[in-house]
Amino acid sequence: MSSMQEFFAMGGYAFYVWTSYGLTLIVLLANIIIPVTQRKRFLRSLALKQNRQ
Amino acid sequence: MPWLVSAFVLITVAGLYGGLVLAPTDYQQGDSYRIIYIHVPSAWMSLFIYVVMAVAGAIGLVWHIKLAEIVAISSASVGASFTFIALVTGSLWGKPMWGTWWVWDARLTSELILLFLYLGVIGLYGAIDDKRTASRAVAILALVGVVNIPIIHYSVIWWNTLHQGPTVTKMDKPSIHVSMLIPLLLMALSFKFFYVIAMLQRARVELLQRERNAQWVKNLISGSK
Amino acid sequence: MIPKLQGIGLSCIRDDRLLFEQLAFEVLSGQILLLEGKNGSGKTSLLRIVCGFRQPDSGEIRWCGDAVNDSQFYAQMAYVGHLDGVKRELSVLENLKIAQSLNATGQYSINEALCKVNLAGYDDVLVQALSAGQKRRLSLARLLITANVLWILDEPFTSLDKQGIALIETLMTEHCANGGMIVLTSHHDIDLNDVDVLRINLS
Amino acid sequence: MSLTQAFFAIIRRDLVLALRRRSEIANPLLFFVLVITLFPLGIGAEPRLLQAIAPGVIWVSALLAAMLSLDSLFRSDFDDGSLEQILLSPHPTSVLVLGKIIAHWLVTGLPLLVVAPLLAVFLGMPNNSLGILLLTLLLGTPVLSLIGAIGVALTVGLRRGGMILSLLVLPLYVPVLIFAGNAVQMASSGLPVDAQINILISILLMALVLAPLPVAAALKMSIN
Repeated sequence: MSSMQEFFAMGGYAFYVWTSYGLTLIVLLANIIIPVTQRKRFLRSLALKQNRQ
Repeated sequence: MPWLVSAFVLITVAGLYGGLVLAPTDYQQGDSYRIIYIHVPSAWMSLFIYVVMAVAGAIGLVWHIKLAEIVAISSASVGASFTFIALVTGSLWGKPMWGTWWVWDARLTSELILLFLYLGVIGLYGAIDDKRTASRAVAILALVGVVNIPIIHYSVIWWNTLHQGPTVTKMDKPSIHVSMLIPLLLMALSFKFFYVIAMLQRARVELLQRERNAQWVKNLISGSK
Repeated sequence: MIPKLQGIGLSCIRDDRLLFEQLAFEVLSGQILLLEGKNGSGKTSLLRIVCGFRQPDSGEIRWCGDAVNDSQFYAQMAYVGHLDGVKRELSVLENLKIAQSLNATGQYSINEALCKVNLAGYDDVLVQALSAGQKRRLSLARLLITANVLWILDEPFTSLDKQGIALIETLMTEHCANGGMIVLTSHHDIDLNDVDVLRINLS
Repeated sequence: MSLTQAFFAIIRRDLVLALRRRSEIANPLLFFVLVITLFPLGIGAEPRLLQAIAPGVIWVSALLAAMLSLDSLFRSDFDDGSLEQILLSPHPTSVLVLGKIIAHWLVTGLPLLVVAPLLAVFLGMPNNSLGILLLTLLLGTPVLSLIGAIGVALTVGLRRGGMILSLLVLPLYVPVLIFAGNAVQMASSGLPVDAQINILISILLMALVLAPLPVAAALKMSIN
């Protein structure tokens, strides 16, 4: 348990290290999620258009 | 694609485990140096992707290959993201080391300018309505940028050594222990995989938007209903 | 070499709309190609593809049987588009001199060309003082002072009066009689004797 | 006609046009002077402080003035169709465009050199650095025009090209700013500046040779 705590404490630099890793995770996730949702939304709008015709 | 993703996950987990758990604590910087495992690979990727973008742009420009055009512009946002990550992590690393969030360090300054270059590419692409024209514009700009980057980089380093002396180059360790180096290389590889995955996602959207009138898109829609 | 302009398998997509597809044409010396069609049917786009301003989405333009090579093709063609391409702050003479220095010298001198387009005596007048019709005629004078076989004209008759239209028709007939060729768009149907007029309707 | 004739005809044409329009010359120049006058007002007229920042201030203002003047490089030719005619010339577009850039620099860059000594006096720069300031301006401002031309050529067809233009162009101005600004600073402290000047010369030569190519390609793209 203490080793876990030590791991998360990062020798007192927890804030800097984990913020770095967290932000990176967020930015990288956004790079996947945004195009995927964009694609879905675009397909839906195209489908709507096609139905109208 | 699933193959790519699983390779990415595997390498990333290995890299992170190696970097965060196995690698020893640095005797000077403590554990804060562990930011290196994202900062340095991101900085590498930011340059690498710009070069890929310029090469793809050039191929698109010369041979009118649509796929190359799409690869070029799809790379831009991923590259900008890595540049951004390199900047922010550099700043987060700098705070405990230098005591301030921002130092006009050579690498950070170069990254900042590189970010502007990326934003210029993305902005220009967005500003031109006709996407084929926009791809050509982006390709020209990326090529100009790629010729300029070494000059900019060199000038910034030159300027930096002049104004601040060599004390701030803490980030560039002369020698690095193998147990620290291996995770670093793993993370670099992992980021490359990520780039390919993210770029392909974006490329799919681009392709779809450009070919919205093509038969395959219509089939896709009818198929999904 | 016999001048010949060919379009092969041309298609053009603009703003998501297919303007034309698999379009082919061939214009020989002495012929006129008239592009017809309603607004937005792609007439101007086709002209700009011929000029090399726009890449066709498929197909290609050939000059004398070869894929268009800029400097050789541009030395033999002249274009008058929607925009007159003359500078308002320069005089008529200055404008024509620029045109001349940018291109190979044609068969008429500047004075002769000005006479031909009824602008004799306007040499030193600034272009901003000219009427729209006069400006149009000035830009057409450019065709005469530079060496070219192929004329590409986008709506050459706009803002011209009856006389002006007749004038251009004479110039066009003359050009074709001398072995030239013309590609043009026009709302106004052209009626020329002794000239072989090909037509493409884009709508 | 020959390429040299065409090249000089373009330069002459643009100079005549600039003379007839006049404001094109005056505006960037006024801007340059104005921005520099604002600095002492903004940060106080302490002579030592002014002297320290003078090289940077003059160069940053020159950068902004050059950027402001860029729009006039191709704008009117684009709007009235002259650009189409230039592109349709059998001569290589890059050479003709180089003529336009040179004319533009003569009209907007060279005047900066004329007023720079005055501003150097305003900011209390030591006399021995004035020569270097002029030299860096002479070598640097043509680079600004050449690189800027790429940016304008890419954006001339856009309705809101102004914002994006600065984003495209300013990062590329960084090396000129660094080397020129630094040369002036070194010169004011009496240090040798050969290295900076040599680098500026090589940047200028490179820009002269390379920049016209992307400009020509970008104009072709913009005209479509």
